[in-house]
Amino acid sequence: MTAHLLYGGAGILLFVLGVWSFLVHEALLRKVIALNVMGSGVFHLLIAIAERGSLPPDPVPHALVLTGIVVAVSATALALAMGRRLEDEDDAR
Amino acid sequence: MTVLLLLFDLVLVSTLLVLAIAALTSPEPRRAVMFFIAFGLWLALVWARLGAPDVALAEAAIGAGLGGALMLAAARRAARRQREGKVDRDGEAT
Amino acid sequence: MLDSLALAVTVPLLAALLVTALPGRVQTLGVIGAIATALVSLQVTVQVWQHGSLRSDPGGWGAPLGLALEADGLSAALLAMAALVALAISIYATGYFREGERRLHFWPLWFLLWSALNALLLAADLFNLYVTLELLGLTAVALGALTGQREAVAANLRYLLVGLLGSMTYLLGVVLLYAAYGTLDIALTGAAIRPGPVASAALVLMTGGLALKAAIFPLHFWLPPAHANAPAPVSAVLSALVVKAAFYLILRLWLDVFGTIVTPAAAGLLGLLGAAAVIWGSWRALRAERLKLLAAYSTLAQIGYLCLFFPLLQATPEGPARDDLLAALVLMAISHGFAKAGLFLAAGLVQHSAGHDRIDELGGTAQHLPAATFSIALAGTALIGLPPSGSFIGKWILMTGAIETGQWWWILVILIGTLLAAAYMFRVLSRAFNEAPTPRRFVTQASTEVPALLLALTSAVVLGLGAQLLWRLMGFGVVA
Amino acid sequence: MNRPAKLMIGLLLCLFALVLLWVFHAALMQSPGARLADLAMDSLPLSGVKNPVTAVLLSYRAYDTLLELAVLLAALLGIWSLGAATPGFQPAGAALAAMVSWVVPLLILTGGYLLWVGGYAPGGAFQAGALLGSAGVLLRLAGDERAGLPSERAQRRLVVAGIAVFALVGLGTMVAGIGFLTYPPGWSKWLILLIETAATVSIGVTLAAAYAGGKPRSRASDGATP
Repeated sequence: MTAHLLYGGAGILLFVLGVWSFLVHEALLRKVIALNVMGSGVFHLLIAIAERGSLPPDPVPHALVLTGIVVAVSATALALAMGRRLEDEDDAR
Repeated sequence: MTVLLLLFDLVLVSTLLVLAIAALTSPEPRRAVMFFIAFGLWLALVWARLGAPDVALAEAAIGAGLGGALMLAAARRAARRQREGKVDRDGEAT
Repeated sequence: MLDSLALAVTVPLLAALLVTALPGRVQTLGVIGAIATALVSLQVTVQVWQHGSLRSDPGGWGAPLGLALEADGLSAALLAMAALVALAISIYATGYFREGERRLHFWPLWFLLWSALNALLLAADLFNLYVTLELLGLTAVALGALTGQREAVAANLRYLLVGLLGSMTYLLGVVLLYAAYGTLDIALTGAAIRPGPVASAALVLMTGGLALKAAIFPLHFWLPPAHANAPAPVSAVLSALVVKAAFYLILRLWLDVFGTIVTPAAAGLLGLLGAAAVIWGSWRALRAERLKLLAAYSTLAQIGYLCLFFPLLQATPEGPARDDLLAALVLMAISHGFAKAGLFLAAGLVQHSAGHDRIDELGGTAQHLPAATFSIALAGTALIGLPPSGSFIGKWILMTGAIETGQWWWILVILIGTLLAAAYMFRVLSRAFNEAPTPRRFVTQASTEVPALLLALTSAVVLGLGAQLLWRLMGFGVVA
Repeated sequence: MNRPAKLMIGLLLCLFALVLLWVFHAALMQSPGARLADLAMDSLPLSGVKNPVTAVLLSYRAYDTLLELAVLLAALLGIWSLGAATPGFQPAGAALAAMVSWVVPLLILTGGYLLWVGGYAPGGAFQAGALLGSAGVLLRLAGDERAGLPSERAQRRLVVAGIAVFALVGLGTMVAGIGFLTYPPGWSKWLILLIETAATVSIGVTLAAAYAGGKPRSRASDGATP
C-alpha cells in the first residue's frame, strides 16, 4: 500500500509539475518538455497501478503506456518541426 | 528488510522527481534536454523495478532516446539563436 | 459477414495509405476514396435506422478485455452528418487544391482525419478514445498549417500544444477511473461508477481536458486564429466536425459514464459557460473585420448553445421531454455543422475571387459570385435560427425546455444570441449586396460552388423539414 | 508572465496536487484489485503469444495499435507538409564513421532480435522499430542527410506498409467471416509476427524520417521523383 502510494503519488507530482512548467514558460522547447513530463507522470501512474495486487503485473496498462509513448513522441516530432518552420521564417526575414 | 526496500523505493522516486524538476527549470535549452533524457532513462529503470520491462525498453528507446534526439536538435538550434542574439533567454523573439 | 463499423474506420484509413503511396494519382484516388468512405459511413446510419444500436468487437475478445465499436442513434446521426459534410468538402478540395505540392499533402492527412473522426464517433472504450483524439488532433493541426503562412503555422502550433494539454488531462481522468473500477469500456464503467472523490475528479479532469479541445468558454482562445488562418476546406472541417467531435465526447461521457453522478451544479456551470460563450462569441463575430474570423467566432457561440442543453437535460426526468431535448441538441449540432461548412467554403470562394475576405470591402461580391453569396445567406438563416432551418426547431425546443424546468434565464441568453447573430449575418450580406446584383451566371466553377450551396441548403431547409427522421433514427417518438 | 501570476499558478497547482493525491488514495482504497489482469492471463494461451504485453497490443486491443500506427504516420505526413528537410551535418570524421559503420548493423540486428523475441519475452515491434529508427538518427548525425533512407517514392511505400498489412489482415479475417482483426485459431502466432514485422519496418522508417525533419530532397541517383 505505502509503496503504491509512493509510486502513484510520484506520477501525480510529475503531472502537476509538467502542467506548472507548461503554463509559466513561453519557449516552445520548454513547453514540449513540460508536456512530455506530464505524459510520463500519467504513464508512471498507470505502471504503478498495474503492479498492485497479484503477480505478475497487469499487462493491460503496460500496453496502454507503450501506445501512449509512441503517441507522445509523434506529437513531439510534429510540434518541434512546426517550431523549426517558424524559426526558419524568422531567420529569413 | 521491508524498511530497506521502502528506502530503496524512496531513493528511486526522489531522484526521479529531482531530475524532472531539473529538466523543467533549467533555462539553458541543451542542459534542459540533457536532464530530460536522464529523467527518461531513470524512469525506464523505475519501470523495470515495477515489473514492466517491455515498457521500460520502449521508454528508453523511444521516449528518452528518439524523443531526446529530436529535442536535442531543437535545443542546438535554440542555443545558436540565443548566441546570435535573435531571441532572449525565454525563447521570445527580440 | 461484413462489419460496417470496422469498415467505416478502415476504408478511409486505406484511402489514406493509397494516396500516400501513390502520389501520382492523388486526385482520382481522393475522389474515389471520399465516395467510398461516405458510403460505408452512411451504411452504418442505415443499419442503425433499421436495427437500432450496433456493436462489434474487433479481435473477438469483447469487453472488458478487448475493446468494442458501437453505434447508437446519437453517433449514427453525427456519422451521417460527417459523411455528407466531408464528401462535399472533398469535392470542393478537388477544385481548391487543383495543382501543386499542397494537394499531395492534403489528401493523405484528410483521409486520416476522416478515419479518426469515424473512429471517435464509434469508439466504446475510454483509452481508444484517447488514441482517436490524438489522431484527430495531429491531423487537424497539420491540415490547418497547410497554407504555410506564418500566422497559420503559429496558430496551429498553439492549437497542437493546447490540444495535447487537453488530451493528457483527459487521460489522467481515464487512469483514475481504471484504478478504481478496473475497466475501460464506457458501458461497464458507467454501470460500476459510484459517487465519490474518484468519480468527481475523473469527471472534472475529463470534461476539462475535452473542453479545451471543444473550445468551450473561457478555453476558446486558440480557436479563432487557428480556424481563420487555415485553407478554406480545412476551416470548414475544423469548425463543422473537429470541434463538434470533442463536444460529442463530453456529451457521451456525461450521458453514459457519469450519468448517475452529475449534479445540478455541475450541469449548471456548463450551462453558464455556454451562455457566456453565446454572448461573447456572437459579440466578437459582430466586431470581426474578416469573414473567416466572423465564422470562427460564430462557432464559439454555437458550441455555447449546445452547452445550454446540459442543465435542462439534467433537470428533466427520463421520458419524451428529455428525448426531445436530446434530439434537439443533435439537430442543432448537425444544422450548425452543415451551415458552418457551407459558410467557410463560400468564404473561401470570396477570398479566392476578391483576394481578401475583409467584410467592409466585400462590395459587389454578389455580382461576381451569386452562388457563394446565396450560400452565405442560406447558412446565415441556419446560424440565426430562422425557420425553416433545423436550428429553429432546436432553439424552440431548447426554450420550451427552459420554461418547463423553470430555468427561464437561459431564454434571455438565446434571444440576445439570436439578435446578435442576425446583426452579424446582415452586416455581411448588406456589404455583399451593396451594388445592384446583375449576375451573368449563377455558377462559375461548379466543383467548388455547388458543394457550398448544397451544404448551406441542407442546413437551412432540408434539416428543418426532415427533422422528424432524426427522432426516428435516435429511437424516440416523433415530436408533437 | 509577471511574478504574482506565476506565484498564484504555483499555489493553485499545489492545491490541485494535494486533491489529486487524496483522490488517488481513495481510488486505491475502493479498488478490489486489478481484475483485467487475471482475465488477460487466463486468455493468454488463446492469443498465440506468450508475452502478455504483446498479446494486449496485437490481439486483445489490436485495433488501438492500428490507430496508434496511424498517429505516427499522421505526424510524419504533417512534418513533410512543412517543407524540405534541412541539410544534414558535416560528414563525420574517420573515427566516428568507423564507429557508425559498426553500430548501425548492430542496431539493426538487435532490432530483428527484439522483434522475434517479443512473442515470449520483453520486446516487440515498437522497441525493434525504435532501434531501426535510432540507426537512422546515427547515420544522419554522421553526415547522411537522408538518415540512410531510400528515395521519397520508396519511403512513402515503406511508411504505409505496416498499417496496410495490419488493416488488410483485419479485413481478411472479416471477409473470412470470423470478424475484424480476429485471428483464426492456430494462425494467430504467424499473423501477429507478420503484422509486427511490417510494423517494425514502418516504425523504423517513420521515426528516422521524422528525425530528418522534412520532405526528403531528391538525389541525382533517385531517378525521376513522382
